[in-house]
Amino acid sequence: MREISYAEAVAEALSEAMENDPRVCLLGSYFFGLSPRRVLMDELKEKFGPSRIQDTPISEIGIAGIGTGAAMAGLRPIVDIATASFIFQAWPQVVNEAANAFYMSGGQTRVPVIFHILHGLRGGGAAQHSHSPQAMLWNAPGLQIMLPTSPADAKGLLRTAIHSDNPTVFVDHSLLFEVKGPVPDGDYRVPFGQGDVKRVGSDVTLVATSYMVQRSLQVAAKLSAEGIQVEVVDPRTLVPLDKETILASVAKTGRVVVVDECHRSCGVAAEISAIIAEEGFSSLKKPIKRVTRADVPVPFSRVLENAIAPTEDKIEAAVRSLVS
Amino acid sequence: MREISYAEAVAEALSEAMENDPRVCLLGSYFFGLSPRRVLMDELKEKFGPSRIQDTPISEIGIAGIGTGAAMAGLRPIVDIATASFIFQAWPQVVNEAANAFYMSGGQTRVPVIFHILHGLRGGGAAQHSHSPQAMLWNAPGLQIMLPTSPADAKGLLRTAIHSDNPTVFVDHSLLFEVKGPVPDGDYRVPFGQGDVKRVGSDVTLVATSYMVQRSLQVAAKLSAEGIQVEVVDPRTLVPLDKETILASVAKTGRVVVVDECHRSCGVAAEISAIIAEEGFSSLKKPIKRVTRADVPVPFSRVLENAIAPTEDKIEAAVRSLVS
Amino acid sequence: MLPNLPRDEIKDIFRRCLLIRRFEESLIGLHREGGSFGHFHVYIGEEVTGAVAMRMLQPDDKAFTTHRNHGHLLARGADPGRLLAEIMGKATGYNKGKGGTLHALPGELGFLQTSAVVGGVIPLAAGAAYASKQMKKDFVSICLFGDGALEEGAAPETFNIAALWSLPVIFLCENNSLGLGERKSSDYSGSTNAARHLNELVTPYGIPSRVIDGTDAAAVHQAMSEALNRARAGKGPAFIEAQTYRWAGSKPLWPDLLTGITDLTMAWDKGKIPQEHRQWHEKQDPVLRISREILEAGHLSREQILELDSEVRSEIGKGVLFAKESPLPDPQSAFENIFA
Amino acid sequence: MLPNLPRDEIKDIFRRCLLIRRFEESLIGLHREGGSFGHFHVYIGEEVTGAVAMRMLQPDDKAFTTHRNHGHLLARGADPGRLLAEIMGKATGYNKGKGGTLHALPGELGFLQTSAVVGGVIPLAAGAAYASKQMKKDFVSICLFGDGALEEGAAPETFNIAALWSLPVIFLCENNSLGLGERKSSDYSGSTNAARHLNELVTPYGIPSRVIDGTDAAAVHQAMSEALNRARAGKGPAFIEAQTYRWAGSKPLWPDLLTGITDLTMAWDKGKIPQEHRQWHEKQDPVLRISREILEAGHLSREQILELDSEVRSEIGKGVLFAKESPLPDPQSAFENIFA
Ligand SMILES: Cc1ncc(C[n+]2csc(CCOP(=O)(O)OP(=O)(O)O)c2C)c(N)n1
Ligand SMILES: Cc1ncc(C[n+]2csc(CCOP(=O)(O)OP(=O)(O)O)c2C)c(N)n1
Ligand SMILES: [Mg+2]
Ligand SMILES: [Mg+2]
Repeated sequence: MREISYAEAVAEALSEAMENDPRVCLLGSYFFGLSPRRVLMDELKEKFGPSRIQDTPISEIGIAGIGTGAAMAGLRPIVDIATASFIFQAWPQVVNEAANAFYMSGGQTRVPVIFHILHGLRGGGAAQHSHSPQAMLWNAPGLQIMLPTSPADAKGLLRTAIHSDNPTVFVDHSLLFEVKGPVPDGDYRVPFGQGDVKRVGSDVTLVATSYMVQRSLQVAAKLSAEGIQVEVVDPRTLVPLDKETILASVAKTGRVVVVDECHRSCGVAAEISAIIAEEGFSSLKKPIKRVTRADVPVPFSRVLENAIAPTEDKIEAAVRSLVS
Repeated sequence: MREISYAEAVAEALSEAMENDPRVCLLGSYFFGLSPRRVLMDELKEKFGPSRIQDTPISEIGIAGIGTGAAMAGLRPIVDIATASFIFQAWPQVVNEAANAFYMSGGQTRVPVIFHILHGLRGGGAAQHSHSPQAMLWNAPGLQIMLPTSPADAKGLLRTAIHSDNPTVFVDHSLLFEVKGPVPDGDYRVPFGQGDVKRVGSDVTLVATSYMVQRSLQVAAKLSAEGIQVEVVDPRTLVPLDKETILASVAKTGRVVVVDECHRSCGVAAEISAIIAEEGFSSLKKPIKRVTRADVPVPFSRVLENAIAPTEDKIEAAVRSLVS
Repeated sequence: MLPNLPRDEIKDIFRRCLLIRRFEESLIGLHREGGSFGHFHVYIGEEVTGAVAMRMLQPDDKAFTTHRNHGHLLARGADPGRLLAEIMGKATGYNKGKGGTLHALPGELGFLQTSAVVGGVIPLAAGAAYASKQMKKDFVSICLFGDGALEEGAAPETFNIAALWSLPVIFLCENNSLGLGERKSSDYSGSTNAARHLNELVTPYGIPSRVIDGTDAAAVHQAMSEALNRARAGKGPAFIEAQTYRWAGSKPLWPDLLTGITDLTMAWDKGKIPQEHRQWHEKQDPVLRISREILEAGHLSREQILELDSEVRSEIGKGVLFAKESPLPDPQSAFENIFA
Repeated sequence: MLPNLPRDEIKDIFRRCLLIRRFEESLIGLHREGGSFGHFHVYIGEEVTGAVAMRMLQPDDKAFTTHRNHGHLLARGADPGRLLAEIMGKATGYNKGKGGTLHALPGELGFLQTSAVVGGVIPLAAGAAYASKQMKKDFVSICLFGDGALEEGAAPETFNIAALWSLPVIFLCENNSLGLGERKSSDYSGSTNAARHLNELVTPYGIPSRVIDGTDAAAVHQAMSEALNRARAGKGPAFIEAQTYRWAGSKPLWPDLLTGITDLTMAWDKGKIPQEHRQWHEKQDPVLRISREILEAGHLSREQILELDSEVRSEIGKGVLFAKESPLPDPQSAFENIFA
């Protein structure tokens, strides 16, 4: 199979979708942030022109609402919010209009819109540019949430999202752009609600999302050399969530660490932990550990950012604490 | 001690604070929503006039920001958002300006502002007027969160909030307004971060917040007749959280149900459950149960609203499932 | 004034006005009887705006409305029974009881969202217009909202974009704050805007605007014609401010039939107008106004007016019966329709 | 033109301009050398606006600024060393390394928030003005923001309220989009506004406005005087749009010293001006412009200008040294200052 980067896989999915369906279009074009990969967006713009890839004013609530309303009327827009922190500006449209429309209309209004956000600690983003709002979004029913971690997942999940009639948040992370991996040819899709065991192991389960999957794989590789076999479970989508894959892994290992980049309280790790504490309790041999961003606004200086981040060191320590 | 209603206790706290400190003022005046208790606000307006109780345009982000900026400059404003769902309009100011200011300034800018919101299922509020955003707010470090459940707590916590130099969200519930109880005289305060055991019991711990404390007390009274002794723990503030009181109760009972009105995923109950699964694991005899609002946008019709709500029936069933 | 339209069309407009008025009156009555259907808002006092404007839309035009939607839905042809059933939370309602008054949505009539968030529909409506443009369709999008929505930042953000992208959207702002001062106490809110003329808020963006008397059918027709022509010709958005007086029965809590069940004979028999609310009955009530105009123009006689009214009343009566007899939804249906 | 001020004050303005320019040049240099301090924005091209405006404030006036804050902070007296230390994430920085370039805040100088959220400071600044009014104080509040912030809904919401409540706030919008078209590709954004004249966005609210050349010291001084007088007299808000050309070195990624280290002799020796960026050096660069004006007015000689410059450079040099030698914060300090 071809090996390409995550960023290329995303760009391919966008390009193919726009070729195949004139209703697919982009509102906002900082998909690859200010990373070197933004040349991929320049290429797409070259190819599709401004009528399909529309630059916008700095008006997140306006643009998110326009994308949502356009979806209601039959378009299939992808709204690029870029830095995840600014989806807060669009919050009323995302969580109170897009998320509710299908339900509160009694199943009449479909909202095939995608909101794309770049979340997480990116080094120097400081307090106002580093949010991971996926936990808050998960608390707003009616939104699908995808967080791919490999090139193949990114392309396959994005395809599923584009064909879905529901609003989807594409929770992306710029530190994944350069991750390389095999990507199948053809119109494959990765279904929502199907987790993926990214590494098999028997001693401890690491449930991780987004960029934390990469960190967890590093830790697993390191500990494997010492004979600690870590299983890395990547849910890939939060809504819908594949509880079965998570619980099956916990049933096998009896030990679990949940790793996630949201702030700790009411973060993604809290939900996964609570599910296990309720539905997987009988297989647990040890307390459920969480490794998350601390409940601290993100400081600017790298040494400080590191101190509050879910780093490999902290993941490793958590795993060790369960097997010692 | 005097017995007064929750709404009266809140009104007293506001009135006394405005009398004692000219810097205390209100932006927005739907504190008691459209409930009959809104006459209390009319009385306050009579007493203090429009210079202290300022009506506002329908501009939540503007008003929340003005309250925040005023606090930075030395005022002690109470911003009344009224229906909690509309704090989403103010989200960028609340979670990205007010919450971060003290930290990101390295401890320079203090933000003694209070945001008041009326959360929860109120019967017929439907999808867009029924939010309980306290979980999302808990995921935004830098905000204090208080959720009183009795007249004495309401007055005492509000006093603490007014004297605090930190931004505080007063998570209020209109179904509490008529709750009556004793309220001490004088300038007592209820400290933040000190939970309260609202009923002592030995068999099962119910950790509940806001209006769910009232429901839990009903269930506890009922089950007590059958010999099931339920302990009801009310954290009273989420930030800071009194983990000790929760964990001590769990250590005693070994069985716990967390009850909360947020949507389930990444809700307040998820966090409390995750804390217990990590720090109270060794005392657990049974899985940790959650009774929450389901992950469904709130439907209008009462029969439907009831189906997704954390009702007394569901709380009772959860408790029973742990003792059978 | 009446628009220059054939008698049948005038009659149709009038019929829609009556339908709305009688619907709202019945609703208030039902609530009095003890119906529990949450906080609701009525369209009394604004009937002419909705009745004239909505019937000018083509079937595939898209519409977005707010908490004060009953009149818009009925004017575009919503079934009073199904609407009432929705307001009463019944399974037969347009939204299967999931929306209620705040979100009632007859999707088959081209309504895409009824949002109770002030300002919520403004970007959405521009979005539907964007879809029309992108998909090279002919439909236009109409956004119905109150004066209060202009206090929300979502409004100007959208005006800017709609203007930049020349979107085929009509912003129909129903300013029902006439006769009110600034918002008082815990009263129902009136416009709290530093702008003396609300329409000037769109002027800097180059969006053309009209300020009209929302009880003047000819003015509504004229302003809508211009806006629709403009939108269909690809010339971009337009803004209409339709001014109406705030009906005395709009209370912060529940609407109250302070002006009584409308007595159409007041249109020709001034002696019937009581001293209380005289202004309303003589000048502000759009239903009485259009009745007088129709009489004067000779389109309908007094008897014909009363006959039409009794037809409408019996239609509403049937709707009330339908709604009352409709079943509540199955509680399990609460878990359906979360995702498509 | 120069404002009609004593020589000392003109010299002081000039000094602040130079301080800002040399600071930003050094910063770009440090970044080139491999300093890792996150994405930053420089104030090159806008020095005159900040230098003139900020020194007109009283000590207890409150100020709010954005991602493009360095010039504002330095103009009001920030210590270059501590500012640079903050940008480098050092413990000695104004925010103890917690803010960085995006949030650098010398609180002791009356800055209350440096927000990197576009539009974020607009309500905050109005809030400080509200506090002044409520507490019957004399201080005014100044809100510094870019043209892009006018695309955010928080701006008009605030304009409305500031006007309604007559708040003593000055909205100083630095429009640095001159010479740019609409936002291009993944380029750094320029104003994307349907309003031809940005100041007209505040007109409907009754807020007076001035559009000025932000490189014209006299114009800045005049507009600020008016606005300050108005605010202090309790007459409410004012809006100033200070227009400047976008400096060529403003890149989407990192600023790039495309126009070179500023050579002040170009102010009097046209021959030194290279062909590339000729427009900049001849017309747009506010530092060269004010140098020429000062020379012409006879306030300083060429030599005095160069001497002042070298004083400034050595001050910046000391700051650089201070910042470089400062320690990184203790990692544990990340857990301090969450709450007061
Ligand atoms: C964002 C938001 N803030 C506040 C409210 C509460 N609210 C409901 S209706 C209303 C007044 C709306 O006035 P207007 O838009 O003029 O509509 P009208 O009711 O006058 O037709 C308010 C403030 C809301 N629904 N949404
Ligand atoms: C709410 C929000 N949306 C988007 C961004 C990303 N962003 C950072 S600076 C900028 C451009 C700001 O332009 P302007 O306000 O004119 O300031 P300038 O940089 O030109 O001085 C953008 C879009 C942001 N910081 N905040
Ligand atoms: Mg109105
Ligand atoms: Mg700019």
